[in-house]
Amino acid sequence: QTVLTANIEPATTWVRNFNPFNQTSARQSTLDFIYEPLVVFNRFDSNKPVYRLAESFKLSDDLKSIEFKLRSDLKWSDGKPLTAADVKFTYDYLKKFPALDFVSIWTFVTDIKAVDGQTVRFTLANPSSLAAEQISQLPIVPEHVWKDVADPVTFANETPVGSGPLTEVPRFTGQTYDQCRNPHYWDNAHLKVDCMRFPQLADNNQILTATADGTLDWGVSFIPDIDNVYVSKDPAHFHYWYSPSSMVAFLFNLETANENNKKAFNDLKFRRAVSMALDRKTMIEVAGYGYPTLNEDPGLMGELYKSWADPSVKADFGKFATYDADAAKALLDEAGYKDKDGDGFRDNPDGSKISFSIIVPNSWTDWVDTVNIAVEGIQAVGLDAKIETPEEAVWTGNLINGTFDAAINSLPASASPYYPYKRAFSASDKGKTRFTAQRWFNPEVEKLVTEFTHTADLAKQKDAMNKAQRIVAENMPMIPVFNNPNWYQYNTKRFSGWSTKENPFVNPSISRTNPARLLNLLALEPVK
Amino acid sequence: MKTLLQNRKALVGLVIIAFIVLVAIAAPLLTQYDPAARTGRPHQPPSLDHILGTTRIGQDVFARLIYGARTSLAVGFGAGLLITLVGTALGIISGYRGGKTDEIISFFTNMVLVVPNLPLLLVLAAFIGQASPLVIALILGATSWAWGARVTRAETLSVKQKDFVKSAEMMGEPQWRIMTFEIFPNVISIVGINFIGSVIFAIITEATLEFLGLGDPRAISWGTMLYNAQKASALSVGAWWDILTPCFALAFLGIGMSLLNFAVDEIANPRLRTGNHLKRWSLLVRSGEGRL
Amino acid sequence: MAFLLRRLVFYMAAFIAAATINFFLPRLMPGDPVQIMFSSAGTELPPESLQALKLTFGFVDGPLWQQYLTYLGSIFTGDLGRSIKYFPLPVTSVLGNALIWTVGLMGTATIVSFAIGTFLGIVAAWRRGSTFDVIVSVGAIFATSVPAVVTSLIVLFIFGFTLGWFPNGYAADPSLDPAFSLQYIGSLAYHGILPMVTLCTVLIGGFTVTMRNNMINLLGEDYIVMARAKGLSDRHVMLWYAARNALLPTVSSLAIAIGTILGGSLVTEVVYNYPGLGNILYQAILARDYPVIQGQLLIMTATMLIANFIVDVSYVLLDPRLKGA
Amino acid sequence: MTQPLLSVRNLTIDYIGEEKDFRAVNDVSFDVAPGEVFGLAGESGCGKSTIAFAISRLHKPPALIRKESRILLDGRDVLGLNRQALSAFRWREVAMVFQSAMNSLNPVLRIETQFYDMLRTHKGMSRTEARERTAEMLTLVDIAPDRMRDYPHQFSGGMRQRIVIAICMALNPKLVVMDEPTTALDVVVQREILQRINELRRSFGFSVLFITHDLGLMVQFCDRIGIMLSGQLVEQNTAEAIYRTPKHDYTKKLWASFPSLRGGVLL
Amino acid sequence: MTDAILALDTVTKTFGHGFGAVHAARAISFSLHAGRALALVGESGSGKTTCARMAMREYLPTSGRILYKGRPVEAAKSAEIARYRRSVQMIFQDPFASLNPAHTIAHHLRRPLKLHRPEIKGAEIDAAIRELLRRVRLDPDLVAPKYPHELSGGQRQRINIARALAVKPEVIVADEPTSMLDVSVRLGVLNLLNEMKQEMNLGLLYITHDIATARYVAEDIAVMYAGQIVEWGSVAKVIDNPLHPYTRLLLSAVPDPEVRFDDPKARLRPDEVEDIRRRSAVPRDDIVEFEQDHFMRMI
Ligand SMILES: Nc1ncnc2c1ncn2[C@@H]1O[C@H](COP(=O)(O)OP(=O)(O)OP(=O)(O)O)[C@@H](O)[C@H]1O
Ligand SMILES: Nc1ncnc2c1ncn2[C@@H]1O[C@H](COP(=O)(O)OP(=O)(O)OP(=O)(O)O)[C@@H](O)[C@H]1O
Ligand SMILES: [Mg+2]
Ligand SMILES: [Mg+2]
Ligand code: NI
Repeated sequence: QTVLTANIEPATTWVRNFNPFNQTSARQSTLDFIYEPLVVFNRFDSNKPVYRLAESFKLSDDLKSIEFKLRSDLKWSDGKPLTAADVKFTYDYLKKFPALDFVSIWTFVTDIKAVDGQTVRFTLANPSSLAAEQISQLPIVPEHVWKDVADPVTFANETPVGSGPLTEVPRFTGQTYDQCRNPHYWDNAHLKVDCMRFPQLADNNQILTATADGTLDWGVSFIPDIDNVYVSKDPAHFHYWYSPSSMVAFLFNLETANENNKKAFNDLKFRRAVSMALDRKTMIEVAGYGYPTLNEDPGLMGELYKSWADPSVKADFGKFATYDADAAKALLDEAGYKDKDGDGFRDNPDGSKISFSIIVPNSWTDWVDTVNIAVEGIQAVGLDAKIETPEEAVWTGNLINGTFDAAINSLPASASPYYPYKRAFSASDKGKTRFTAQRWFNPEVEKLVTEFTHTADLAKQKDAMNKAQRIVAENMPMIPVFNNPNWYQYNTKRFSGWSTKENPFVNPSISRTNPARLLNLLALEPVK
Repeated sequence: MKTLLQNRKALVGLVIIAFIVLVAIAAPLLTQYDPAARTGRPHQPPSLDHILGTTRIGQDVFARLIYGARTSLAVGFGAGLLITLVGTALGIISGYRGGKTDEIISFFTNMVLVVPNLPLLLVLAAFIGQASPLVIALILGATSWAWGARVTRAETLSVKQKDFVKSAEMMGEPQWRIMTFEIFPNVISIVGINFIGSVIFAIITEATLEFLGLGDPRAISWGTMLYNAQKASALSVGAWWDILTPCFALAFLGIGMSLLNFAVDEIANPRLRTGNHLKRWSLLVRSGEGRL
Repeated sequence: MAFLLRRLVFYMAAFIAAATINFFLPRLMPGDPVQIMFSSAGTELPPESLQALKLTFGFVDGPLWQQYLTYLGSIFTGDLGRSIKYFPLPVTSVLGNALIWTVGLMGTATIVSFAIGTFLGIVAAWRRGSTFDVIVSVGAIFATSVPAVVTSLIVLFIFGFTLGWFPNGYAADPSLDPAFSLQYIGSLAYHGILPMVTLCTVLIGGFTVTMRNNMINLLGEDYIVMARAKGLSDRHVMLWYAARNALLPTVSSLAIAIGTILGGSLVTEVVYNYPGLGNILYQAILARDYPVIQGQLLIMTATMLIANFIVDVSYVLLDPRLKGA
Repeated sequence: MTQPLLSVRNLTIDYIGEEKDFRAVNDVSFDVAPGEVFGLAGESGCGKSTIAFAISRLHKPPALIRKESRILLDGRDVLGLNRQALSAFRWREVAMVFQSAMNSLNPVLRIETQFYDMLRTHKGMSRTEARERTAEMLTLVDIAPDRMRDYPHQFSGGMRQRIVIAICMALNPKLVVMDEPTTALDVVVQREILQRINELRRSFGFSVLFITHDLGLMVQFCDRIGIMLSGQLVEQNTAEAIYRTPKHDYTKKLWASFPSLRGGVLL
Repeated sequence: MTDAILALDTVTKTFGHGFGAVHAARAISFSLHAGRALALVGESGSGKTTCARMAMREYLPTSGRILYKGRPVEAAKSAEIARYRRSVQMIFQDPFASLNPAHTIAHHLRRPLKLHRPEIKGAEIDAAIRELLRRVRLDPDLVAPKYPHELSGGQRQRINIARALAVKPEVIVADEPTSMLDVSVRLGVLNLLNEMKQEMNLGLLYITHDIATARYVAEDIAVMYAGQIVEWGSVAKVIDNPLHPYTRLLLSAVPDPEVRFDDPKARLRPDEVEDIRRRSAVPRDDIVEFEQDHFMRMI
């Protein structure tokens, strides 16, 4: 029996909860490993679909409906067949219990039909080229089990019946649990790992110990000074690869209640100057241990979506997203931001005072450090910036409600820049999520973003994206600084076949936001 | 004061505290570094440039240590004063007035005593959010007076029985005068012990709250030093200077305060004293000068 | 009896008061628990399902008094709701699991340090002024003055990291199943040693000092002199006359010490990642897990109250002077 | 005079201080004959209790009995006894009633137990034997034996004092030291107790070293009296002589400070 | 005899109620006259202090009246209470506990002057303090700046007396003022009290369990037992010719160097003692006047 040990989430104790719809406290190994997606899109390979439960899908030409065809030999882990009826059941179920619908799929689809035993057809609310991706995010659950669950929101699904590779849980304690091979898994031929073991690791110290002594094969943790603390312990086998992930950016609340600050924030030159005052490299080196990836793209593409980036945008506006304190000062001088009252800080051209705090959650130390470095830079160009460290919940609330001046924020990584653009610049989301915190909306951008989904033609999509990123870069609503790393450590002592920097065939992060982790697992083989 | 200086424990304790206070006051003279600024490479071991090394983001540990002493001392003494003030006032009032007043105050005192303090503080600090050292001092003052109130009350009860209080009452002295001029001077040693104990408690608790991440991470104090060091896994990455420095500082200050505490205890209760005379005694016995 | 009855009434009142504070505190907390719950889970939920979830979790703003009454009712039925962080575990089982560890760790540490501390205090007081006394007194000063955080970090640094003798986490080897086997119990002990040593170091000084002071105060009593004059052996006088009587006030200080012990064990558990109540509370606070926080404070208060009551009872049992009262 | 039971020679006791020593007893010598009641009188702080403690070797640091001191009981050198001998010597040879006998019973032990531990130590008695002896002794001091299972706080001050006396008598000691045994009691009770001691003394024949500052009482009770003044024994004589013909000025002054029941001051 | 300054009129004090009630004082009546001392004697717990405290208005009687110059003080208004407070002063038993260790002697004397003698101002206060100290035979220069612990017991008791005198009282209640003092200084304090009584025409309530000193300072005596006054009258008559068995018992137990214990005459019989105690404790309200100025409660 081959057992692969992985660290998937920090926890003080494991709670046996495999409810795939529960996004807060279900074990993170539930999706993908127990409930296999219909299709996995490989972001590291041009977002190509890798067919899992579905053997194909077909988007109608008008992009208004999509049909998935399931594999014919699918079985649930208890041996019962998995059919289109289960898919339909699942979606109907989500409609009945909206709290389970963690991607709001029912605002996206309007109807589902089981065409035959193997085929389901979704009717979409609006034409969308991204239908397959959207729909594949949700797990499919067995009707014969779930139809009897009285309250699926509080249901812990302790002995899951699933469709994925690892559905059996032979051992579960507060400190460790194993998830083992599904005897009825359709793709068992490719699966070389019999079990995955998840030890409970509560904090950095424990994770470090488990990582450094080689207990872990696959890790998702932040490890300080990794070359020293980890790799050097066994350079032949211990590796890591930090590819870019979610984007971290500073932003100003363009609708802040502070009138003086608001004047400055709404001035593009001011935003550009602040952006140029940010020493991004130091942030990465010092606050981020060198792990993050520099992001100097005012169009927000960065390394993560580099295939979508329009080089001309970077050429035109890139300098505004690059550290250059002198240029920042010059720009501020030029725009009339001078110290009028002699307090050592620049004021608005009309003489009113500018003074703002950048909010950052108090327990996110690397961000706190990042903001500290930002504040140093901003103060160095003569602006009165401070750091404020509220509780995480308060920070989130402030971002949502717009009760702040400036902040550091992040946009999660996705398959294409469509998602961050959609989330950050949809006027309808204002006051609902923290991604619209800057409160910068542009009808043109929104139109282009919608256009993006209305075509399946890559060239057209690119075109829309090019236009959108130019507008964003020009206006600089967000000031990107870096992309967080995809945390990924791997140990080649017991397993080979990992996705690596040299052979980046798939996003290897084991975190649950990455369905492609399934592909990495299937690629692994025990070392003889 | 004289008795205090004659007591060796007190002397050592005072010297320690005076040393820390001096260092805190003279902080700007002792280091050229800004405790908040990055002044070096991250996690540099101690060297001539940075005598206690640097933190995770390159701040000078020594600068943080000596500036942090200010916070620790201020919170310790501020909260200690507050705790003592509230505790003493309530203790004397409830002990002296007796009756309904006593019942009500005692009820609250006992209530506060049976609610576990640190967990409560933790929750309070979390609810207040980003508790600055000042806020920590305030909530400490608000929640930790009960022990002092209880012992002061007990002591007041016994002082109250003394004839000089009776005599003042018969003399027609107003109550507030009896409490402040007749009773207070006679419970002063309890108040002293309470004060020093509260200071120790406040210093430790502030550090603990901050260590647990419930303080303001920007504050420069020993607690946040611990917190940041722990967050940066200083132990695991071998940056011992980052974490051991505030540890030892806290222990040092704690020992100083404790010594003082014990000394005051001994002064208040002469039976506890083990002075020089016992040494002289054993010397005499050993030299055959006498016996028991 | 009347005395105990009065105490009992007080404890009931105190409990209800604590429960009330407990109810109102989280409601004053800034930040939306559902929000933090999801942001800490690393997921960004669409606003629509967020609303639906809020409803399911019962985060609706009914009239406060109504919520309060329901809450009081639920306390007495022992239903403390479900944890958010460890959803869908009921709070009682989250705390129940942790309680075992805390009681194990804290209980043992308390007993051990009480026994050792008391013993040291007795002997130090008996041999007042001797080298032993000096060493014990100074040691006690050191032990009491160093914060639990510092002690645990230093102990962890030395024995966990530098020397690597002991594990720096867990309550037992995760690969073992809980069982009454020698191996499992051995593993428990092995993992418990560092937190235990830390806790003991933190606690022992206090017990020593209390006992020593009580003893010294007692040694001046006439009945001790009389016992010596009766020709009783030193040991008999020390244990049956001095120590036995000095233990009474020490026992009452134990009740108050429970608060300190809870605090100390909280820190220790956090530093050593021991899965006890303290750690759970800490995590719950970070995750804004209201139900757990509330349940936790309630349990801790109840523990304190029960401890106090036990002390009251034992006081009455131990001191014949109180029996008639 | 026959050979004295207790012979105190050049007793000098210091309390060692931080810098200076305090001489509490200064070169005191006196004898107590078998069966005799010897009284020590003097003002508070003159060193009476210090002498009493020295006889049973009960002092603790910082008290220091200077090397020239001798205490002989029945010819045996008390100051030379080793720990075991001392343990056996205490109570069996010299028993003691303390200044505040009210507090000299352990409040948390039953009366019975406080008899028993002593009887077991000295006589190796079993519980039942000890109980018998306890009953016997309690009867002797007019306390119902069935109260031996009570705790000290259940008795009045006078009764407690009598219990202590009963404990004293239990081993038939040769000498009973009584350090102001009745100061805290009122006259009637005081009289009852002393009377009882007097009777017991007659029947058992032990000697008594009696300490008080009530000279009148002392003359009533003692055979011989020593007057102490700040650590020194300034006069010793028969009770009669001390009363009728005091020699030392201090003794006279003491007498002068007692108002008489019959009006005016004595003398 | 002059009119009484202060009189207790069938005063009763009960502590607690129901089963555990303590009847500390039962139908107590006595009066204090200017220039005369009344000694209250009795064994410990007989209720002497309780009577004193009622006289001081520290306790309010359960029943009965306290008359000040013929008028009941229970219902008195606060101004009158203040006047009453001033005219009745107390000297405590324990000279060590009755002075606040935190204040100087001068302070102890200054407070009553400031509170009750507003006519004395500024520098006059110091003069008054010196005068008071001289009155009680203490050297003002030496004593005034000292703290209580620097004085001997006898000196302290003198300070107490001085303090009581400071407000120019009419009555002084002294609760065992010498029982904590060394024999050698006792008499000095008693003499002082005697002198003050005569010089300032004070009424003195002298509480003691030492009958001999009662005779020394008092003109009248009341013997208390179990909360009742069992016998009272002029000191000489009561002591020389005791009637009540309890008084006799008390007198016979007083140490008397003339009578040795071995003397069978002196012997108290325990059973008799018990019997007297038992009988004397029974509450009775029939009183006989045996001779002029000599009363006894029937038994
Ligand atoms: N432990 C001690 N340390 C120092 N001095 C002491 C100690 N015990 C007693 N003394 C001093 O020794 C002297 C004699 O004390 P002792 O108790 O023998 O007096 P006493 O004659 O028994 O007085 P009293 O009548 O008050 O009992 C006193 O002046 C006292 O202050
Ligand atoms: N505050 C009180 N509460 C309850 N009982 C009291 C109180 N004060 C006195 N007593 C009781 O009343 C009785 C009389 O007490 P009191 O103090 O008047 O006696 P005393 O004659 O002054 O005795 P002593 O000579 O010991 O001072 C005693 O039984 C005492 O226990
Ligand atoms: Mg004595
Ligand atoms: Mg009295
Ligand atoms: Ni009862």
